[in-house]
Amino acid sequence: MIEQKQQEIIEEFAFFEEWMHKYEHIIELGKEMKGLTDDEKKEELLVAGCQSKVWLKASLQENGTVNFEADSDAIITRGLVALVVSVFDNETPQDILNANIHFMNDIGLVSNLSQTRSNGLAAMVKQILLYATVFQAQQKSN
Amino acid sequence: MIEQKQQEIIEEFAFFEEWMHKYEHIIELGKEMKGLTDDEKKEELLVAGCQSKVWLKASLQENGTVNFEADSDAIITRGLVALVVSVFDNETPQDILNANIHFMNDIGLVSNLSQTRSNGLAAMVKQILLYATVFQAQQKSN
Amino acid sequence: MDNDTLQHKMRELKTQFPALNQTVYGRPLVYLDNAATTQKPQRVIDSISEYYSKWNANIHRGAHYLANASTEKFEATRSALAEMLHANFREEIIFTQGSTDSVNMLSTILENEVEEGDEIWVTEMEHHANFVPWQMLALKKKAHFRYIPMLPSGEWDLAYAKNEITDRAKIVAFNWVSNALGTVNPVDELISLAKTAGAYVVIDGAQAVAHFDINVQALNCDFFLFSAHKMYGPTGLGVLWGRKELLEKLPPYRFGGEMIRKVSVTGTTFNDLPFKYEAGTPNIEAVIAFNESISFCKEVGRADMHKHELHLLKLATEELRKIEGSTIYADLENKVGVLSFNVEGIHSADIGTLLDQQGVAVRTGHHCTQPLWEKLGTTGSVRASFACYNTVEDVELFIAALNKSVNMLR
Amino acid sequence: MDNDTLQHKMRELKTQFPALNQTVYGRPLVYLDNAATTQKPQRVIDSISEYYSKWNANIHRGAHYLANASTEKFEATRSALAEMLHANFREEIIFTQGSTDSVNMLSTILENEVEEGDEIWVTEMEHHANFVPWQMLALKKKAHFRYIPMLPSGEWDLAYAKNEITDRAKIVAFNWVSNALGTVNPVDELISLAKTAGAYVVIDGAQAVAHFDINVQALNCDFFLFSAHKMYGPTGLGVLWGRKELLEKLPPYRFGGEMIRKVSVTGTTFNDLPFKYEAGTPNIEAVIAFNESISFCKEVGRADMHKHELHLLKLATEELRKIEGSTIYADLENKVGVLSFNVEGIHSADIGTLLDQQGVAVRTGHHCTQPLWEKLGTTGSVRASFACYNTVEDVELFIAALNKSVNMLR
Ligand SMILES: Cc1ncc(COP(=O)(O)O)c(C=O)c1O
Ligand SMILES: Cc1ncc(COP(=O)(O)O)c(C=O)c1O
Repeated sequence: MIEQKQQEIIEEFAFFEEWMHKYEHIIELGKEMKGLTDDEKKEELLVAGCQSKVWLKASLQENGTVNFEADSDAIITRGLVALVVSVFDNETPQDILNANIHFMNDIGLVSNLSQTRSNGLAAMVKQILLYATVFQAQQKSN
Repeated sequence: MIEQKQQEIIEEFAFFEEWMHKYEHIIELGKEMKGLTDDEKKEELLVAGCQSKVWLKASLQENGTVNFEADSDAIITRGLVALVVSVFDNETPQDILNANIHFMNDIGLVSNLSQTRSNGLAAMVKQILLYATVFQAQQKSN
Repeated sequence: MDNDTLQHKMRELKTQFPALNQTVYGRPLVYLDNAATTQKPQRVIDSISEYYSKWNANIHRGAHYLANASTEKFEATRSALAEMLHANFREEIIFTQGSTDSVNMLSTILENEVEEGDEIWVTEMEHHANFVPWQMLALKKKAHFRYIPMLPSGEWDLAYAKNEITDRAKIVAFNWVSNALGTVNPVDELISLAKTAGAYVVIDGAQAVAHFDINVQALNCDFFLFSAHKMYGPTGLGVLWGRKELLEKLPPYRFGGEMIRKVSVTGTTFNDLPFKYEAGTPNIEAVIAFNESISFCKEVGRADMHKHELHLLKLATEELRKIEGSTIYADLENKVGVLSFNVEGIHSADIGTLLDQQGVAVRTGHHCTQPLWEKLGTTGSVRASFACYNTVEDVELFIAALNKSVNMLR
Repeated sequence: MDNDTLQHKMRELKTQFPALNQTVYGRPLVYLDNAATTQKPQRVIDSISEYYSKWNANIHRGAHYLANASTEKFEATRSALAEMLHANFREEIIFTQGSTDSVNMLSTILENEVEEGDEIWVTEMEHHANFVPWQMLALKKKAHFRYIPMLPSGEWDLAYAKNEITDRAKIVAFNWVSNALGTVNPVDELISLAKTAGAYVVIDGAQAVAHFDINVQALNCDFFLFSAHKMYGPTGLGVLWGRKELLEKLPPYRFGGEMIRKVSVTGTTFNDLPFKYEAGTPNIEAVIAFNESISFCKEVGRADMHKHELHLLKLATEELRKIEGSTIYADLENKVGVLSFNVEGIHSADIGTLLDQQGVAVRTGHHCTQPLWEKLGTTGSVRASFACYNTVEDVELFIAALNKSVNMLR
């Protein structure tokens, strides 16, 4: 499922020939995302990131999948966060941990996931994997 | 006089075409130099130098000129020290301070007087000038 | 020199910088991140290649041809720096790793000069490198860490400084030019206040050395420091100038080879200046190549550089004012070529990302001056900073790209 | 690989090092000062030029193309080093200015681990860089500064160590390979002694990294450090590896940009590893170019390098033994390619000077290990040190020049 969602994003972006349209789309995604309320944007949900802030909330659902909600104070990061969340949302911890995340590279946004910390995305994916690890342990101990 | 002595050294060395003969001559000078007795080689006469040790003794003579005696534990340095001493010995503090010391460059031993501190020669010349300054002040106050 | 002649002169410079003659994402690179680090002229790059191809050897300790040659080249840079800074003694020039390393060295060797209850002063606009080391020193010595507030205009509150800096002040450390805003600070007045109080004066010249001629004697400061990489030089090299009589009396910082006179199992004695503060193998390559940066600045002339950069700043500022909702921080006369701004309702990082896609490199965020942004009620800005090699076309491309970005983000 | 094949393989290397293909005083350069610093292969030099021509930007903090590109290249070297050292975590790799800086960082951040009366151990053969910082720490903390004596053979007195290293030992710091003698020390045994005593184990690998594959996990040490310039890399760069859990709990060293999470006038919080220990703009150029040195060593293979160097050492040693009055220090089997010697009645500096005139670069003097020479009853030696690119002809030229020098000096 995660792979399929990635493929859909890649196809969606293949449609854009110009950087401008790609970013316009990301900005659109950012605007559309529900995000978090100001109350929900708690310090402890902050994912360490250098430039723009990213908040990430996760909860294990009844059906054994994880629900992610997130937000950012920068609109482009918000759009990227929306993409990442859409890929991981409603998947099981196991599937999340097994996933090979490549869509960022494939849509030409590689630097956003690099070590450069120019935004919080790499840290966000790391945080998602951490949540998945914790939830998986939780499931096993139940 | 200092200039004349330098010219003599330069002419002497112009005679040698090969580095080997030049160094053989320096080694010879080193062997010939009277130097200091072991008792005279006091810690406080040591000129700071990285590799070989250089001792330098100076005294103001009745006739107003300075007498220098020196030594080194390395024979090539000893030869170079002998050259330097021969240039400054028996000159007045004033003449020493006014001197333009260029013979080391001219005989192709420039690196020996550089900042590199690979031997104590640069420091030795500095020390000679220091002595001259002190002696000059002494003369004036008399 | 009239403006046309100056523009003509500066236009030739760009060709000397290979990094500027390239495209990113298929667009000509417009490099406006010069306050972070400057590009390097070909002569600096060539000097590094030459060093490793011809002269490389460990310095000072050697007795062979290469060691002597590299030592002489190394020491030639020290002499060039002494001349550049108008230092009285060449051994007052200490090579460090960078500005950050220089400040940390100072805050360590000055430790015993500070007693409980003393005051250590900085300003509210300092780069973290000239803020945190002093804050930590104060913490360690139970001294008071104090700061000169910044006015909303981006200027120091000198009136406050006049009232508050007394003989309890032991150290006063401040930047000449703000990296976040580009303001040129009234250092003379603060130096005189600090000196009257009997404090040590430390000047962070990181953002000044590429734009102004420096005379440490005339400044009457005690320590002056900067990084080579912000003055068209290599990375990994800093300079710390200090008054000889102070450097002689203060304790050593790092221990190791070269800074030692005599080591034995029972005790160790230290070497003279400058070696006392230069333990271990230094960044030989960078020191030697930096001499080319020094010559470059001297030949072009910092006064012309500064004038040209201000011309670009003026053009950019005028255009920026036309953008609705734009705020320019420290929109003052007395600046270097730094334009620090925000556009209402838009995050600086978003502007940075879209400018980047258009080939324009700026910096966004807090620029390592968080207290400054706290004072200004925000968390950061977009910073476009100009160097001598930037051109009027660079400004035009920047402004066009900025307008496009702002439109996309609204 | 038999010796002929090996010689053939190594012979090709010399052409990769431009500095070796030159003459000094009209004679071919024979560079035997490799323990002081190695020459750099063309790929390292090219990498520096490429960096400044294409990628130069300040790292980590940037949000533009060049800043991202240089950050990725910078971090790629960290990953390559983690692999090279077999570190568990890439963030255990800290970039410093050199070995000296690494040891000073350690002796500072370990300060609070040492209490009055504790023991800090080194060996009698340490380089001053791994001796004086610990001596000074002991002095500062009123701890006992102790050392494992060196036997006249150039080996550690391990029996002494076994008896004397008890749970009072807090830190045991030692070199893997002696820079003055070339001896390869039995680090495994000392590590196990130190670990049993519950001490922190610090390994100075400055002279080891160019000759041996390193596995910090297998070594079971706590800290491992070295300089890039002794491993065919650029100057001004050092590496400090430390166990993650230790580096996480120990305090920061230098304060400034990048190592900070949040700065305010009331307090400051620090960043995660590795940034916590990397304040300020690092030596970006050197870090990026060093990746080429790492590849170079990997491709050639350290085992082959070492074997080849030992072959040269053997040839040189045999010839040296024939010189009347010669003393070879640490004439042992387990060495790297370092030949440290004196000739009776002749000062080492004199030999160095005359070798130099014949194009042969060696080092003379105490090699920053004064306590070692005190033990051996002299003040220094002539040191010829071989690297992978040296050849049998280099040895022949060296020996011929040495014989000539000795004859002139007698
Ligand atoms: C064993 C050893 N340790 C430490 C050092 C110091 O290295 P650096 O001068 O690169 O800081 C050296 C180099 O001379 C060395 O050989
Ligand atoms: C004013 C100021 N001080 C200090 C620094 C720190 O310099 P570096 O990172 O080279 O150590 C900088 C550079 O960012 C600066 O702009």
